[in-house]
Amino acid sequence: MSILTLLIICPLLTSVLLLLPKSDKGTKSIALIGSIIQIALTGYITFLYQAIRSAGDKSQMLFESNIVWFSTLHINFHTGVDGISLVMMLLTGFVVLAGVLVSWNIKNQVKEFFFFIMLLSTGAFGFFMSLDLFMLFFFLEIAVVPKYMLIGIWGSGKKENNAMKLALMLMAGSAMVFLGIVGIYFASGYFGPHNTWDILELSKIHLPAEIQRVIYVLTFVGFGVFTAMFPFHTWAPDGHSSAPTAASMFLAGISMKLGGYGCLRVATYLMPTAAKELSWIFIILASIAIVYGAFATLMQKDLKYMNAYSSVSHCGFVVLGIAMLTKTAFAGAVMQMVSHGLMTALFFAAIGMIYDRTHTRMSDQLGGMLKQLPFIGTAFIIAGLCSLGLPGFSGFVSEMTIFTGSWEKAGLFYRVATILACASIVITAVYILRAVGKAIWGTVTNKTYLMLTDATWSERAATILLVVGIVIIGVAPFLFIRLIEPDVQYIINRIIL
Amino acid sequence: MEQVPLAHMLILSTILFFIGIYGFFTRRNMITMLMSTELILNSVNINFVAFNRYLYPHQLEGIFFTLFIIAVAASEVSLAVAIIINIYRKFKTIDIEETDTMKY
Amino acid sequence: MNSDIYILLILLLPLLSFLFIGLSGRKLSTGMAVSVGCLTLITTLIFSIAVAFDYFFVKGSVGGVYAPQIVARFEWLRFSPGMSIDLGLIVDPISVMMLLVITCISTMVNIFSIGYMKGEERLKSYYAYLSLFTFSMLGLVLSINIFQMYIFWELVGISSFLLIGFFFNKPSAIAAAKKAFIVTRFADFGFLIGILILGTGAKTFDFLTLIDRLTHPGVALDSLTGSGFLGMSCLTWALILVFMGGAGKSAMFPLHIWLPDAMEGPTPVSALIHAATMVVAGVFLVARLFPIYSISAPEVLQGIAYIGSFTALFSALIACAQTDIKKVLAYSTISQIGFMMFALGVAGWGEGHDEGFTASMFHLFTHAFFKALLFLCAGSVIHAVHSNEMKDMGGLRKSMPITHITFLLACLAIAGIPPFSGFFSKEAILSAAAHGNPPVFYVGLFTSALTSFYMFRLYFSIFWSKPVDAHAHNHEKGQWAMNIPLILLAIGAVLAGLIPFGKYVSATGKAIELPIHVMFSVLPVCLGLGGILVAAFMYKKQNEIPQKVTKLLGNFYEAAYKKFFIDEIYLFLTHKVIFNLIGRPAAWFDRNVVDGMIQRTGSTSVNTSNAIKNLQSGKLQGYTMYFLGGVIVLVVLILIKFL
Amino acid sequence: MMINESLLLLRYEGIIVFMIFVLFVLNLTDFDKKPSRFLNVVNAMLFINFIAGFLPMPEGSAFQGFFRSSGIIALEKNVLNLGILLISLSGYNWVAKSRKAVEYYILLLSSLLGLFVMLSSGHILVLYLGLELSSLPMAALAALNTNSQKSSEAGVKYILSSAFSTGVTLFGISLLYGAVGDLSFQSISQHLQPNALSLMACIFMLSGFAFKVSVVPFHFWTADVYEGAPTSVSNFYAVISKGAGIFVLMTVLYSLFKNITEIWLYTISILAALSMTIGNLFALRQNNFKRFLAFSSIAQVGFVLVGITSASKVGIDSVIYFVIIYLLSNVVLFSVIEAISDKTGKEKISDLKGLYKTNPLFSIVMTIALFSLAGVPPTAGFFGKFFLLTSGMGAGSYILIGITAINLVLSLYNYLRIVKAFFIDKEEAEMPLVKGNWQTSLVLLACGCGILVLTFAGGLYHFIDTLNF
Repeated sequence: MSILTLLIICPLLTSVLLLLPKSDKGTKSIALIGSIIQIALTGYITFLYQAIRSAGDKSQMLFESNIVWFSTLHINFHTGVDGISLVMMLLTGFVVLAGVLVSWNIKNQVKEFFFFIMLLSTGAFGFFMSLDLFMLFFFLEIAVVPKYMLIGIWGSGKKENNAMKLALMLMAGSAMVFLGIVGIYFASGYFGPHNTWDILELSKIHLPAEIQRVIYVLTFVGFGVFTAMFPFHTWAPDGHSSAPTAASMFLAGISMKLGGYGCLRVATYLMPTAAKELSWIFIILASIAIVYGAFATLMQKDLKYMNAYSSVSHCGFVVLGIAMLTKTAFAGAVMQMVSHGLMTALFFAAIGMIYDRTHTRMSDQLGGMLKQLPFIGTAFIIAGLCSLGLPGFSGFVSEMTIFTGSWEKAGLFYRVATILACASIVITAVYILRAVGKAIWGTVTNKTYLMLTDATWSERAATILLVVGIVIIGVAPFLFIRLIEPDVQYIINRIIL
Repeated sequence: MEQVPLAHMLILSTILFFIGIYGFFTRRNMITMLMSTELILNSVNINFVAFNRYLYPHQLEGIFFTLFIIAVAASEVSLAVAIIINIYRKFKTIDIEETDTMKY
Repeated sequence: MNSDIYILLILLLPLLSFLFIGLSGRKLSTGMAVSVGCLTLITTLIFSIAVAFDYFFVKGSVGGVYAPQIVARFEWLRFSPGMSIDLGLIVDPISVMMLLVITCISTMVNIFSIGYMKGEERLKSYYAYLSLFTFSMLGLVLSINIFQMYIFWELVGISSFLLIGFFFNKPSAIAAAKKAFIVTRFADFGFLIGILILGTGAKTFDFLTLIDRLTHPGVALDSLTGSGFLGMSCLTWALILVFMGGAGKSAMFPLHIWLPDAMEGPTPVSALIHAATMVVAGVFLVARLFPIYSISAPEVLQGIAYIGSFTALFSALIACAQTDIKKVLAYSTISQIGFMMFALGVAGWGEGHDEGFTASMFHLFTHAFFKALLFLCAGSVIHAVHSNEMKDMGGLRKSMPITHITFLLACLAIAGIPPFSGFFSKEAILSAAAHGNPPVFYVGLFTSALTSFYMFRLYFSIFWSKPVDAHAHNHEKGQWAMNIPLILLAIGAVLAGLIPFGKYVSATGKAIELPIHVMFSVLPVCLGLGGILVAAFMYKKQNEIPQKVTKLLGNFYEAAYKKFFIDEIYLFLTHKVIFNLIGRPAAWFDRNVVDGMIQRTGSTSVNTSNAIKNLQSGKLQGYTMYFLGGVIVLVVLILIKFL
Repeated sequence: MMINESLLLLRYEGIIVFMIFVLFVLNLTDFDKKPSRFLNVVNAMLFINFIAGFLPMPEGSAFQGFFRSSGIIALEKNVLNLGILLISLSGYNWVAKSRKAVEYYILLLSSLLGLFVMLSSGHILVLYLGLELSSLPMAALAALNTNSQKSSEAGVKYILSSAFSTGVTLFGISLLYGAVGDLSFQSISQHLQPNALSLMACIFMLSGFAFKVSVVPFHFWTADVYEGAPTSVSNFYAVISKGAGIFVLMTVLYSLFKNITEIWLYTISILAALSMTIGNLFALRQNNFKRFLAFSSIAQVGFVLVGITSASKVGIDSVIYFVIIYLLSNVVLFSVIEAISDKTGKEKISDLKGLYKTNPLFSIVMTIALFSLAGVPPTAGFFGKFFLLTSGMGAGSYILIGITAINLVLSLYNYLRIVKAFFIDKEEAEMPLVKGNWQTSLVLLACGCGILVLTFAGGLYHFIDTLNF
């Protein structure tokens, strides 16, 4: 029972507690307190982690605790963190708190809303800290259905259809993951000491290549669905577009990262041989996703659709970094996950705030927002600049790391993929600036916008929180790299030999 | 006197079985369908008896089984008839084609 | 050692003032913001003068060479051992020179803006942006690491974007800002790839190491020159791509289109960013990597020379036909940068060949003064007339004397009339070209004649052409904030040329002599005077000659007036090709094919379930038939499979 | 073997028989004229019966191996006891109204008795008797509501088709007899040869059990009977008889057909794939909730068959574990729909739209149950399904696994459709707040807690694993 377990218990407890109070205010405040405790915990854990590492503890995972769960099937409740999962948890903490703050003035069915939010965060935390494939899958699945409810109940537009599409596609993805991990389980029995779900034990077993191939593709594609990998990305635009603000922040900020983390931790780390053989498939898919997503974004009038498609393009970077199989690219992928999580959450938050006030997301119906809503407009611009990779924000460092990492791979194929990826920074600039020019700059078209009020305290708090995260990574990436470098080394070592 | 070979018995029972099945499929009157099931059961009985007599004469398992089948069949029929009467009350017919209010 | 602290402060003060003004929000009063902005810059100016003095005279040259010094360095982002983005400060002749230019011009502009932007709302953010720009430009020139340079490169771009779009309720301003950023971004894409090739080839991003490894034969150089693509070695590609980045920022043909539109921004901004500092970043970049270019890839350098000279001529031609005074100045800027570029291009490595390098830097230096001055004058004119069009102007020489005089001085400088600054730098360039690359020399010669023509066309049509209305009140009363910078810059524009530039700045760091051969310089000067005379003849008084000339030139004039239709070509490329041929199909494909597939799977299953609903017919006999059928099928299957 | 020990082996059956006798006696008196009193007594008896099930139980066989008992079998019987208790509690209102309480319980218990006999049968004859003893009362139960057309139709459909399937099964048994010559389990499991005759016999026999657990293509009666029969009877069909059927099927396959494992694996794989797919596809378009549950149960059986294909101890554990969870979830659904239709006569899914607004508690419990059936964490159903499929994949073919994966998605869609109706859709007709009696609430509470608690019950699974088959 380590401190990590608290991170599962805390959101779970919150989600139960917030059902008790009668008033919405109470519910909200409990949710807020809960999420603050979460982020404090993650911060504290990070602090401890740093301390222990600097004390010279070289073990791969810290705060390990291994509780037998279903002994017959060798299922353990095995938790532990390394740098990668740690930064992911930090991301989760940030986004959860921001999401709670942003949805502060939600009106109907408050209890349920925050209940599902907390359930999601439970899933995310559990996922990132689990070292047991079964556990991993369990928490992955936990994170699926609440999204359906969030979109279906509080969403807008064609919410039923979109929510259903999202749930089913993610379910299909997790079904593939399921097949993959069960395959690993049995294979470990044949080729290892005994059947096991334990990632650390599995990382010592080397499965024969033909088995690895199957499992690698299954798991990578399965998790790829979560991270909106082309051509399994269509849930993302629709889901985001009809989701309530907080849910969009979650979807893009955390849920897509579950996929990326899985691709790295399960598919690539456990199936090194197959990864070396087959990663070219996903390099192709990723490059397609990056460019094609960017071009598809060009055409979007709806800001949420725009950001959703740009997320497809940006998560392409994650997949690219993972599929490139160089240490730098891995580091870049992890960075990009965190950075994109914060950035896109900020983006959706800003869009949501604008939508709450103007009740439209069409960039051509908006305009002059910077004049009317200076704070929100600025937030939007910052998010935009981060997403077009402006130095000083997190987007730049992560993208550059990925580019450099993938350029380290010699060979025309990799070069072309990298160049395509780099080309997307131009297109990104185009659509971001168009959106800014249309929606944020310009003159107020609609007279009713003239009496709009700027962000409330909670919205300000959420925005500032996210911006701080973005800027910290953007200005001091060395902290980040220092955190994840040794763990990336573990993964790359296994790939190399 | 030489006895009838086992094959004939089996052929008979099989024919009986399929006659029963044919009747069950084609008759629209529920009572007749019940009778067809009786045919099926009888073919089974013939099987049992024949096997017992020809192959395993030293014990009477098949015979006993037959007895049980007959007894159970009787109870089954009685219950079925009771239900069919109830059907007649409700539908004013015992035509199996009519009793398809629940479908799809 | 104290000058290091100064340099650090020079870099940090603008950043601090940006953060201060930017984050302080409503509470901060406008006046406070303005004074903060200006004071910081004045301090930085003083510091940078101190630094320059310290570098050139206190430390002085070691064995006749001004060696570069790394003042500070720390590892900001490590990719892999050896390959990392280090942030640091380098002090060498060109960076110090740029320090002076940037701080000086930007101080002037800040002061000028007090008057020019008076009464604008959001003045605070204006000053914040200015400080941001200054910070990033300084960072750019002080970079020790090519990736660091790229970082500040981007920051410069974004601050220029923000400043061009400052009047964001003008659609044209928004369009211009977007255009500027996107075009330069496109160029940066090349720059980035170039960086990646160079960096991974040389296993470092650090300028000095990079230059060292790529100029001396070794593993890095061989790996880059050995492997090739499309018949050119990787090194060549890399340098071309890097130059592409520079060309984007420095508005070389065909990436020049954004600069004229950038004039939508406030005029002081144009003076600072789009005349003096940012647009010469490309030149600076090439100069920074000059050893690599000149030693390892002279062919690229030659290409640069041609592009530069062509750009110079081309935009000079356009400048002759423009009627918007800022547009004229913009094109003249492009043309002057062309001069700098081809000056670099014609230069080579080693004794006697690197004259062009110094000349280019020299011209960069002088040009900063007089072009900034020209813009600021134009600014005050526009401030007075509230229009950019020549036809709305004329005969302003009485109503705004200071502007008039300073403008005249600046025009003489740019026209290369001795003893004004422009003369010296341009002479140096032309002589370098004459030695290095005769065809380029002739183009340069002709272009300089054109330059003096269109500049004086501008001058006359602003200050003469119309009769002066006697009772025109003086526009400049109480505009001290606008006048002082003009005067100071004018002094610079006049005297900057007298600096023995070659003594301090040169490719190798050794002092070289920039010779002024009287015989050689006769021709250009005469051409310049000729241009002035023609302009005076055509535009001093209102008359029919210009119309006649335009008729004479006919279509050519039209083409020049329409900027040779480059914008239209770009418009076609972007909107027709990118949007209609790629973007729209991509979006359509995504909605209908990819997503369509997903949707279709759903509908298919529903249809199937409707299709098979008749199995559940409600007829008992049907059920039992399926029962028996199932049994029989199973039996058959089993018997076939296992017997 | 001492006679009393063999009687001890018969304990479960003994208690049931005793209860039936008690009911007869009560029927002679007019004790059942006051339904509430009567029902409380019966429920108390059932509860005692359930508790008594946990008394320590000897293992072994009696009557020359005609009757056997083991830890697993005892556990299965306990599960069924629990199920019968829950069902009887949740059916309280309906039974009290219909003036057939005694008949209802006698039939229910005798059918249960039949199931018990099946479970612990050691000889085909006993198996057959148990089968009949369980299915005849079920037909009567289906037709119990004599003044409803649908009920009697359900009855006749069940009785006739079960008669047919019995005929086919018996034919198979007779052939098996011909092939083996001795119908006791161990002799069959020893002497069964994979020749044409015995294979045919096995398939015929299998079809009978497949009919009982309603595996495609032997499932057609299911939906109609579930719809027509009184809800608590459908509940019995769906939970008890199906659960027991699965247990028996497992016994038959694992012990009887040991010798021809790869053959029945093949067969069962085909049936599993068919059941999952057809069940889900039909469930896709159902609007009557009971029909929907029928098809969903068919699909669930398909998943169970996948688990059975593991042909290992783990498979047995997983199947039993799953059946427990399946029982809890289905009981919840049936009892809620019973309570609702009992009050408002509404059984359509479209009637349940906006149920969360009107009856929040019902809809929440039902949602938990539905998610449990769909195998969505954090409900126990996730674990049940995960273990089933995991054990199934140990031996299962890749095609089967692929089909399973597809069906996971399909089934999620089906269940989400209902949840959507509860939470998202706007209600069409106003649904009053249905106040379930305390029995129903108790059932819902118990099942809901069970579904959530079993999430962490690693112990239970381990306990099942320790029992021997």
